[in-house]
Amino acid sequence: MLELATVSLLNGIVYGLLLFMLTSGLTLIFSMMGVLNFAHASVFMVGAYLSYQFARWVGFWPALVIAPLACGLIGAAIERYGLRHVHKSGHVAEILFTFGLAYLIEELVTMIWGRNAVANSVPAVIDFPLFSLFGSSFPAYKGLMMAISIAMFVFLYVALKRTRIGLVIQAALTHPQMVGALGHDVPGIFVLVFAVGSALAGLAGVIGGFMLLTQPTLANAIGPIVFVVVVIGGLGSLGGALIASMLIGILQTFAVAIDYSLLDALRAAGIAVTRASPLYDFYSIKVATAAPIVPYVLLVLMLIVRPRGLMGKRDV
Amino acid sequence: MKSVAAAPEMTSAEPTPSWMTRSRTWVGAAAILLVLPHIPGLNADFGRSLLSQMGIAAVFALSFNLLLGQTGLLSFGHAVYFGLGGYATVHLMRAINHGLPVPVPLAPLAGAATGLLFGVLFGSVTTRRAGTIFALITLGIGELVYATTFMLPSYFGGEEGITASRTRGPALLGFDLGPQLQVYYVVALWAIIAAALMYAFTRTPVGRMCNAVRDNPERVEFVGYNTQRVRFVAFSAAGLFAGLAGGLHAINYEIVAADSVSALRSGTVLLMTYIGGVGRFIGPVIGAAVLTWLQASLSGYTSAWLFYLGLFFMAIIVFAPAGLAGLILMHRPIIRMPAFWRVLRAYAIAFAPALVMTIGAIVIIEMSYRLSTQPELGTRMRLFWTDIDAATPWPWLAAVVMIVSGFVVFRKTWPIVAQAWQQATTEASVAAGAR
Amino acid sequence: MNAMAKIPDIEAAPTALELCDLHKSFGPTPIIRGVSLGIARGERHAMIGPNGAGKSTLFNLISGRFAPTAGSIRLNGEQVSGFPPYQLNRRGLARSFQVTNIFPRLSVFENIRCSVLWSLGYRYSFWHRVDSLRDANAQAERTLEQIRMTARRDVPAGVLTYAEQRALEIGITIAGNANVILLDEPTAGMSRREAANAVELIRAVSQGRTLVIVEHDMGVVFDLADRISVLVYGEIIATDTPEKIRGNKAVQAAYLDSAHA
Amino acid sequence: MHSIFRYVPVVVALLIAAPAAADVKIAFIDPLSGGAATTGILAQKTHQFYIDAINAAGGINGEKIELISFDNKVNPQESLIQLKKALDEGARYVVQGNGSSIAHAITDAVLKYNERNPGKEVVFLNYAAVDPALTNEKCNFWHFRFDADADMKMAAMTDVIAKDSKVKKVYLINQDYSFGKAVAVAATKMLAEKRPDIKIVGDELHPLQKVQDFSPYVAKIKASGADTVITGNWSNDMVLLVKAGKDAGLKVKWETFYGGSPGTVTAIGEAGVDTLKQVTEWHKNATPDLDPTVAAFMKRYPGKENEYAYYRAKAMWDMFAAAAKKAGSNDPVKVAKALEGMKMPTPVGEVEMRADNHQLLQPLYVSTLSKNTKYDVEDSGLGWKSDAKVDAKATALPTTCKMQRPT
Repeated sequence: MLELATVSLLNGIVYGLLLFMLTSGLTLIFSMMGVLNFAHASVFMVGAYLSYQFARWVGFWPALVIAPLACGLIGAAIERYGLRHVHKSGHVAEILFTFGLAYLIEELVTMIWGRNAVANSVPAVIDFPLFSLFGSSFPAYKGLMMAISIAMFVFLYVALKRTRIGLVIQAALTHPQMVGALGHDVPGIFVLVFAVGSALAGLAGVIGGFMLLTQPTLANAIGPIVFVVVVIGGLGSLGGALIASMLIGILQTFAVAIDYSLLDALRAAGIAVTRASPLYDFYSIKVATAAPIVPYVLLVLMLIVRPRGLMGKRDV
Repeated sequence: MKSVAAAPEMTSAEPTPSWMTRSRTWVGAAAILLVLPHIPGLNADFGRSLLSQMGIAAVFALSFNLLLGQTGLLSFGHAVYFGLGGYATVHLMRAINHGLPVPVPLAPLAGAATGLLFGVLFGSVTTRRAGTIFALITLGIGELVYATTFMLPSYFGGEEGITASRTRGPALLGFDLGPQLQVYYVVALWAIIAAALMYAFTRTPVGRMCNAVRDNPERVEFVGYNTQRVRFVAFSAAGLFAGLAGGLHAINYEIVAADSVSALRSGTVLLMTYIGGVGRFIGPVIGAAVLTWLQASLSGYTSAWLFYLGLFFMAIIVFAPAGLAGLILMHRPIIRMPAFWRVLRAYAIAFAPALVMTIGAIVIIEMSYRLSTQPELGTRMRLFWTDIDAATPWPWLAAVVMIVSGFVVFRKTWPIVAQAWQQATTEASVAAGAR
Repeated sequence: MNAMAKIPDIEAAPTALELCDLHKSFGPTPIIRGVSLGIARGERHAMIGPNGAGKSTLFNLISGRFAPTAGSIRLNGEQVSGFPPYQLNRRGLARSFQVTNIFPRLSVFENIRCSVLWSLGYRYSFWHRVDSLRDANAQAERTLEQIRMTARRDVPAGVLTYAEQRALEIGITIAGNANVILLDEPTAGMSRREAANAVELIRAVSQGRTLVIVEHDMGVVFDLADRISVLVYGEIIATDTPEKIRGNKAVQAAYLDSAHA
Repeated sequence: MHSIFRYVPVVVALLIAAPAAADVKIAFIDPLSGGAATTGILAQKTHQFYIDAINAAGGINGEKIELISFDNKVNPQESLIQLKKALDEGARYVVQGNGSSIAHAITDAVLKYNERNPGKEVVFLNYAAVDPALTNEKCNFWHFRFDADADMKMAAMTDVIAKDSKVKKVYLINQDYSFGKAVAVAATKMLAEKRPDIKIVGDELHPLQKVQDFSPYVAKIKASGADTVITGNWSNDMVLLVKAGKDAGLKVKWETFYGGSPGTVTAIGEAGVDTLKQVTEWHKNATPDLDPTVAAFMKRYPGKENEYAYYRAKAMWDMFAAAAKKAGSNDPVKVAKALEGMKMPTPVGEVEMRADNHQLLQPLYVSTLSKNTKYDVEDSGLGWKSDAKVDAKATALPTTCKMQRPT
């Protein structure tokens, strides 16, 4: 039991950090620009594909740098030539623009790499067990993933709270005219923010691509969970995103280990439930079975108890 | 000082037409619905089935627009109410098949009731927030419901869904719903009733307050209304009509499966509504018809149809945020002006280079798709009645030349269009002044 | 058709609005530091003070936009502190905003009509046709006449001129027949002539109601107000008739200190 | 110069296929766009390949077959629309396989259509939808299945497991929907019958295509001490499970249904070598040499996206042509009657279309992903190696079908 608990905790932390990695760029863009980038998961997917492609051409380590940079450039282009022109039509139009973009990116990826998953396997340099815990090995690439995820948090935290440019960016969100009047290039700052957010998504894609499947449906597969994390954490809050990621990662992992259902609870309470009872299906769902929908349940509960999310400040 | 010239999409405060005009519009719509399935091309099973599907989609999209266009709420999970309404209806139909004495054409009422029930239930949670968070919550609830349909197979029937027969039940006025034509008329009747009710809803006090909440929720609080409550009422109403659409879906297909609550369907209704135009009541209907048709037919021509659809959607967002309805209706003030013909002529002039540009783009997209997804079919293909070989640089070069030259000429035509428009609007304002 | 009959019975209450030791802090920063004030029914009361004195915050507390940190607010004798804005509005309090706050995509007429619906008891009705509501339409038309915008009836509010939008702002505020009206800098940004028109409008519409106004233009203030309160650093340093305020040393000192006219 | 001749058969086939008089229209309704299109497009090519062969040999009863394709986007509703379109265009045969949900929708719609339109009956040829219900409680005369159903595959899989004395503890992990649950129930029942000493140490269900990280499940499998995992998972749920197992160093045998579905071997790669098993009616190394039609297919459709997978399509079209010949007519009712009980020899052994429930009986292979096989899949260097073969007759299971035939 202790073994399973320890391994589960480790798995939960790994999954939580993966989620954080996925959401960090999204949180950055939202907190700075107030734009919910629906295409974020798609940029993540592009990162996975680009790293696969570059790794084949120039090797893994260069790809780890080039792919995120390329995603950053793509992000900058999206902001400069697309989003900026939609901005005047309001937030709904912005969300819809990124929503449409997600559609297009999926098809573009299909056009370039085909419909099947590509063989984006873990490169040999990081494909070894880092250590062993109760007989379960822990692969090195997951260790790298954890390190990058934590590095992302530190980078964002320092960049936003401790540097001049970060303070200027935050001011640009609330008082664009004022910041503009002070001689800062506000549109330029927005391009930069979008580029950095996209580069973070791309970086997440490089590593996440190993854990998930690099195929055109990747963005759809992870999109919803990413958005759930940011809502639970409080949209735009970096700390909230981290806490929510870890919370979901650990809760979900431990839920998998629980083989009991409501049925057991009812029976333990002396209530007779048979197959003929209404909602028998519902009672007999084991917690483990429902584990992957834990985040969604958490989302609804959070809204009832604390509608602005864990660390949410602004009412958006 | 703000500009006095209104952008066309700004005037979404559609003036209420007179009683005569209104009743003429509705009678006209009903007449069109009556003859549509007899028009050559639509008078076979497939055509009628497509029309039925359009009608269902139109009700669904109109209900979505109660949220998006009327109340300013962007939902990514509207299919939940559609699907749950569909399940309720198909279960009622099963009961009818087993002897419950209710005519099948009334079964969608069960869908409407279920849609309302869940609209009230989930609405009480989701409408606590607005804007971006609201959008994300609806997304989450959609995922939750979708996952649940697989977990509770006794009600949702798992992956194969729930089937029922629409013909086994008491016939209403001699209709047994066997032929698609009868199904179409049931759909059309419900669709026009639902559209009229939704139109009426936008003209009630709470409907007006929905518009006010969309425009400025903060101010609404200072004229006595609780914005959450207004959103909640709109959400419940939207749930009701979505459920009705789901009920019609159940009658039309005699099967309801998990895909009916899926995120894909929620996304589709969003595309339909937005492409049609959120600012006009008729917008979602246009969007539903166009997208249903594209989905059913475009996919028969090219496997890249999703890509074209995405491009179309993006083009609407960037260039025509008022949607197709907005594009069409912005011509209304000038249609009787002498200069309208100049506008049409300018359109024709602009159309030619735009077409060249579009063909160039299509050639490139089709060749890329062929090379990446169907390499075995070889590089030779037939596009626009021309044999080309994607392995040679010529078609690519030609396509690029078409795009670039088309674009250059196209840009040159913009002033012509603008000038014609200018003249027409001047005439229109002079005419308005004379009146 | 007597719309006045809809106004709650206010005879029972001694004062229209009563603030008692009101406090508001944002984080550690106190903005309102113990404001007490009673405003009689039918009084026109002006609130003046240097920039940053907390006038807008005080308005936001009274109108329910923010909840006070401490203290109480009584509206027509009823304890209402912490109530949301819509509850206050239903109890007869309406306000305008310093930054124009209208429904831009609705027509001028719809803007006004939306503001009368609740006060006439239509609530969340989906069984009335809004165009057939004679009382609502009549009251909206009457308000349009009062603010002299009948000619602009069907124009979307978002395309009105600035002065027109300011007039509409006041129209929305008064349309619901609230008996306590708060106006936040109604003449801000207007030309002298427009401001004079606005003052006439305010004088007309505040007839028989309680008016609280924040205003920078001293001409307007002294012209309109029965009594004036001077707010400095979150505290009221004086409340009196215009003549006495003019001669008040403390007020003059406060205004000289902050170099504000 | 020889490279030109390589194209000769293709060109000839294309020329012959160019339908001068396409008389028998067959509607192919499967996903041709979007995420699920891989399998749909592959199946489309396979069917076209065999139909071209029939047409090249003179067609059926002097008439040519034309395959008309409809994109259903793996959506039941869209499938029914496309079905109506197909019927309007004069198709009397429908071919579909991707997704049991679609198959249920189509078989139900076909049954209703045939009831309501006597004389215009339609026959449904199902080449891949494996829900047992289709040939049991939901069976009807118009539906023929050419793939072994889930229970038959499970029977074959458990037969092989039963013979392996090293198997002591089995863990079941499946997707939480009707098919996954059916797999779990069948495995439990059959293992109890065949090897009562095997302990089922876990019976897990997880939501369909919602799990991104299977590590927690792998931890649980590990903790249970299982040596074998049985799973009906497909697509992401299958690949991610096996990959997570490899990451954690889990040493088990993966007994799967869909370990060999298109793209899976590419995605799993080395992680599956010697541990990943599948149950299929065929694999490249099932016979010592490649079936000549498979070799011809590979020549006509090169590339890893076109990895040949639907061997049962060969049996399906051979039987279809034979049935039409036997009936002496291309009328669906007559062809359907001729198909009932039909037997046909194939390179892997004799196959038979059961008359009582319209389920094809064909040999099944249990195979393991291995290195150094004669023929690899998807250019991965890995191929399938047979563990065991179950003869066609032995795959038959009792049916609850009460077939109602048209008079």
